Amino acid sequence: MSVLPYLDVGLALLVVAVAAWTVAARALFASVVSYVAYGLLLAFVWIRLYAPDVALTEAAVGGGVTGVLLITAGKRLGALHDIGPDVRPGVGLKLLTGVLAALVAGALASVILLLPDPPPSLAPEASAAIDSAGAGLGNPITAVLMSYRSFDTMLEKIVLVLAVAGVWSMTADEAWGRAPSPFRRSRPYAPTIFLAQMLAPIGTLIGIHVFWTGANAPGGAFQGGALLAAIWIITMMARLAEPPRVDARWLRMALVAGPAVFLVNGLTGEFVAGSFFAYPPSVAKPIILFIEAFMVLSIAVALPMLVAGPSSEGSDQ
Amino acid sequence: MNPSVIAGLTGATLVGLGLYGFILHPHPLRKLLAFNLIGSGVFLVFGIVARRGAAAGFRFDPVPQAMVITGIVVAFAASAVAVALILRLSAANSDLSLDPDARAEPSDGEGP
Amino acid sequence: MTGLLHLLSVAAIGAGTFFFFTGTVALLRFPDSLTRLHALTKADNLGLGLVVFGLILRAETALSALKLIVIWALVLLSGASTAQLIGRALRRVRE
Amino acid sequence: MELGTSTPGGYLLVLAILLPLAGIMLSFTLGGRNAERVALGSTPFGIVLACAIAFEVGQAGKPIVYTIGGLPPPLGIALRADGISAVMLVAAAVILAAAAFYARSKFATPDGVRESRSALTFWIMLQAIWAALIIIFVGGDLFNLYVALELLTFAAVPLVCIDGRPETLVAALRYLLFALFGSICYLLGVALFYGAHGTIDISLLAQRVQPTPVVWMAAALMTAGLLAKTALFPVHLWLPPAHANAPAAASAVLSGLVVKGSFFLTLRLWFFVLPALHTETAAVILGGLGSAAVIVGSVMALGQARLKLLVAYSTVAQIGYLFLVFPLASGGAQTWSAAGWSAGLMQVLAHAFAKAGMFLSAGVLAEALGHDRIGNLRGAARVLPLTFLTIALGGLSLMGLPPSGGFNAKWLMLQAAVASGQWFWTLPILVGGLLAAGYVYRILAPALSDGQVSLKVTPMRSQEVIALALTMAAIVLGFAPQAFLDFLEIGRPVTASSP
Repeated sequence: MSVLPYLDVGLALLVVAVAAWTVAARALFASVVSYVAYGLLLAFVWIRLYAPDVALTEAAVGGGVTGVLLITAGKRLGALHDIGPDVRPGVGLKLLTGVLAALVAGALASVILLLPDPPPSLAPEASAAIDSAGAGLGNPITAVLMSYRSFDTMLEKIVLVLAVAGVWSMTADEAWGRAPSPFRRSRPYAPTIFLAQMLAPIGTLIGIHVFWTGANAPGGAFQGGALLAAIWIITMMARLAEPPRVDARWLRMALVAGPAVFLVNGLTGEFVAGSFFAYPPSVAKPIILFIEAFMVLSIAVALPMLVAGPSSEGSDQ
Repeated sequence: MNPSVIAGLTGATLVGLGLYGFILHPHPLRKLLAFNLIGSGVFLVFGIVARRGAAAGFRFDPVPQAMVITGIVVAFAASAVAVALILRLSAANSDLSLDPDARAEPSDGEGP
Repeated sequence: MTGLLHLLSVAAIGAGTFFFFTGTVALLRFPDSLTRLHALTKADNLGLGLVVFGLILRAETALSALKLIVIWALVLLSGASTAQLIGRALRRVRE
Repeated sequence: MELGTSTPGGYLLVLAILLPLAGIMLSFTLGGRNAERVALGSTPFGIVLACAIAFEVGQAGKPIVYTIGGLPPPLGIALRADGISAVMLVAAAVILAAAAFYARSKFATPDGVRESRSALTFWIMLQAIWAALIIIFVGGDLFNLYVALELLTFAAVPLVCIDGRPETLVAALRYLLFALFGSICYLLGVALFYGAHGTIDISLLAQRVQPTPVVWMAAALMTAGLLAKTALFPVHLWLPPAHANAPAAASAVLSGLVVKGSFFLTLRLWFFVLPALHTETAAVILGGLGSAAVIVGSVMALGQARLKLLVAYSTVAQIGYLFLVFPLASGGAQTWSAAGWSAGLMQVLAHAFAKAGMFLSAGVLAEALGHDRIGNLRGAARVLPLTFLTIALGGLSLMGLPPSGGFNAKWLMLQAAVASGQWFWTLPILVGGLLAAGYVYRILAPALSDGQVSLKVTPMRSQEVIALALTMAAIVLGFAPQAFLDFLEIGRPVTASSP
C-alpha cells in the first residue's frame, strides 16, 4: 500500500500538467482536446478523495458532455476563422498576471493547509439524521441532495431549464422554433452509426441502473440522467435521431418535468408532512425515487439540448 | 502527505493556472476553458473539505460532496450558455479577436 | 489455490500494465498518426483485457465479474470505432 | 433569537419564492402569448406576498424564519426575512411589475406568430430575475445563495443581448465572463467557510467565526466575487455597455435591481456573517473604492454622447455611494452607525426607483425620437414633457437635492461621516453630487432650450406614467418617517445585541 502516495503525487502532477497545457497550448483546438483529457483525469482524483458520486458526475459531465460541447464549438470556430489578428499580451502583462495568479494560488494553498484540526464535519449529524428524513436511502449523498438540500437541488434543475432557454435565446429570429442542427457539417461515418446502435441499448440500461442504485450506492439522478443524455447525443451524432424542434410541447414538458414535480411535491409537503419540502417518513423513499425519475428525464433531455445549441437556419428542410 | 493535502495543493494550483489563463487569453473560448479550470480547482477544495470531514463511519462528509455535484451541473450550464453566445457572436461578426476592452470602444465610446 | 490465483492475477495485471506502457511509449515515439493509432489500439485492447482478466480472478461476486467484462467490451467497442474514425479523418486529410 | 426554527408567517417566504419559479416553468411550457400572461398575472400576487412579508416582519419586530422541510441548519436550509429583506422584496416586486407592464408593447407576441424568440426569452428571464432576487434577499444559506446568484446571471445575460446585435452580444459575453468569475470566487469562499466552521448558515457562522487566516481569505474571495458582479470600480467596465444596450425595461431591472442583489450579499457577508472580525481596514478599502467609483463614474457620465450610456455610467457612480455604508455603519451600536446603515439602504432604494424610472424614460425617448444622442435633444422637452419631468425628478434624487430619497440618503451619510469623525467621506459625497448635477444638466439644458424636434412615434402615455410613478417613489422616500428607518434596523446584528 505504500505505493499509493506516489501514485497520488503522480496523478496530481499529471492533472496539473494537462491543465497547464490547456492554458499554454497555442492552438484553440489543442487546448480544447487537452481540457477534455483533463476532465477525465480529474475523475480519478475524485475517486482518491472517496467521492465516487462526484467522480461519476465529473466523468459524465466534465469529461463527456462538456467535451462534446467544447469540441463542436472549437471545430465550428476553427472552421469560421481562427483568432484574427494576433493580439498576444506583452511580456510585462504576462509577468504581472503570473505573479498575481501565483500569489492567489499560494495564499489559497497555505490557507488550505491551515484548515482547522480536527476538521468540522456534518457527517455525524447526517449519519444520525439519515434514517429519519432520508428514510432508508443508503447513499448519504442522495439523502443530502434530495432531503436536506432539496431546495438547492430543485433550484439547480431550474437553472438547467433557464440555461436551455438562454441558449435558445441566441437563435436568429428567422430560425425560431426550428430544430437545432449542431452536427450538420459532418455526414456520419459507418463506425459512428455502428457505435451508436450498439451503445444505445446498453447505455440506456446502464443509465437507468446508475439512477436506480443511486438510492443506496454511488450514482443517482444526475449521473444516470447524464449517461442517458450522452446516449441521446451519440444517436444524434450518428443521425439515428434528429434533434426535436425547440417549440415541441413534449420537449418543453420533459425539460420542466423534474423541477415541476419537485415543486409540486414541495408544496404538498406542507399538508402531508407539516412542512414545505418535507416527506412523510413512511413513504419518503418511494416519493424521492418518484421525483428522481422525473429529474432523470429532465436531465437526459436538458443536457443534449444544451449541447445541441440554438436552432439554426437551414434545418427542417 | 495524505491524498487530501495533495488534492488541496492541486486545487490551489488549478485555481492559479485558471486565473492566469482567464486574465490573459483574448479568445473567449479560451477564457471559458480557463474558467472551468478555476471551477474544478474550487470543487477540489470542496472535495478535500469533504474528505477531511470523514467521521461517524463515513469516509467523507456528504454535504460538501453534494454541493460539488450541484456545482458541476451549474458550471456545465454556464459553459453551454457561454458557448452559444460565443458561436452566435462569431456568426454575427466575422471578427472574434476579442480583446473585450478594445472591442467595446466603438459601441460605448469610453476612453482607453 | 488462492495463492496460485493471486499469482496469476498479479501476473495478468502486470502484463496488462506492460502493454499499456509500451502503447504509451509507442504513442510518443512512433513517426506518424496511423502507426501511433495502430500501436495504441493493440496495446489498449490487450492491456485492458489482461488487467480485466486479472481483476476477474479477484472478483468477489459473479455480478462484479460480469461488470468487468462489460467494461472491457465497451472499451473495445468505443476504441475500435474511434480508431476507425480517426483513420478516416487522416485519409481525408491526405487526399 | 431563535435561528433554527420556523416562525409564524415564515411559510410566506417559501410561497414568495415558489410563485415566480412556478411562473418560469409555466411560461416555458405553455410558450407564446401565455408566457406574457403568466408573467403579468403573477406580478400582483408577488407584490401582495412581499407586502405580507413586510407586514409580518413589522408585527414580529424581529426576523421571520422558515426552515425548509422542517430540517434546521446546519444540515437543512433556512430562509430568513429581516427589515432590509422585507423592504427589498417590496421594492423588487414593484419595480419588476412596472418593468413588465412597461414592456408589454415591445415584447408582445406578434399576431399570426405562435411564439417569438424575444418575447418568450424576455418573460421567462424577467421572472427568473425576480425569483433569484427573492432568494438572495431571504436566503440564509451561503451555498443556496450561490445557486441564486447563478440563476440571476443566467437570467440577466440573455436580456442584455435579446435583440441580437453584435455589440450587444459582445456586451453580454463580457458580462457573462465577469459574472461567472464572480460566482466562482464566491463559491471558493463558501468552501473555505465550510472547511473552517462546518456550516454555511449565516446565523450559525456569525456565532462561530473567528478572525483566522482561512476566514479572512474566504471573506476576501467572496467580496471580490461580489464586487465583480456589482460592478464596483475598478471592475465596472462590463456594466455600461451591458446596461445601455439592453432594451429599456431590461436596463431598468438590471440597473435598478440586479446589481443590488450582489451588493445585498456583500452587506449580508460583512454585517451579518463577519461582525466578529475587526473590519476597519476592509471597511476603509470598500469605502475608498466606492468613493473612486463615485468620481470616475460621474466623470465618465459627463462625457457620454448617448443618453442610455450616460444613465448607465451614472449607475457606476451611484453604486459607489452604496459602499460608503461599510465605513459609515461599522460603529456597532453607536448612533452614527445607525444613521450610516439607514443611509446605505435609503441609497439602495432611492437609486433603484430613480434609475429604473430614468431608464424607462430613456426608452420612451429613444423610441419616440428614434435616437438617444444628447446632442440632438434641443427642444425635446416640449414634445415629451412628461418624460423630461421624470428625468428631472430622477435627476433630483441622483444629485441628492431635497425632497428626495437621494437627498435623505446623502444627508444621513454626511451626518454619519461627521458624527463618526470620518469627515473625509464627505468629500466624495459632495463632489459626486456636484458632478451628478453636471450630467443631469447636460440632459435637461438642451431639452429645455429652443429647438425643433419631430416625433417619429407618439410615445405611449402608459409607459410615460409608469416611469413617472417609479421616480415619484424615489421622491416619496424623501418623506420617509423615522418608523421606516427603524424598520430597516429589524434583525441587524449590532442593534439586536445592544441594550
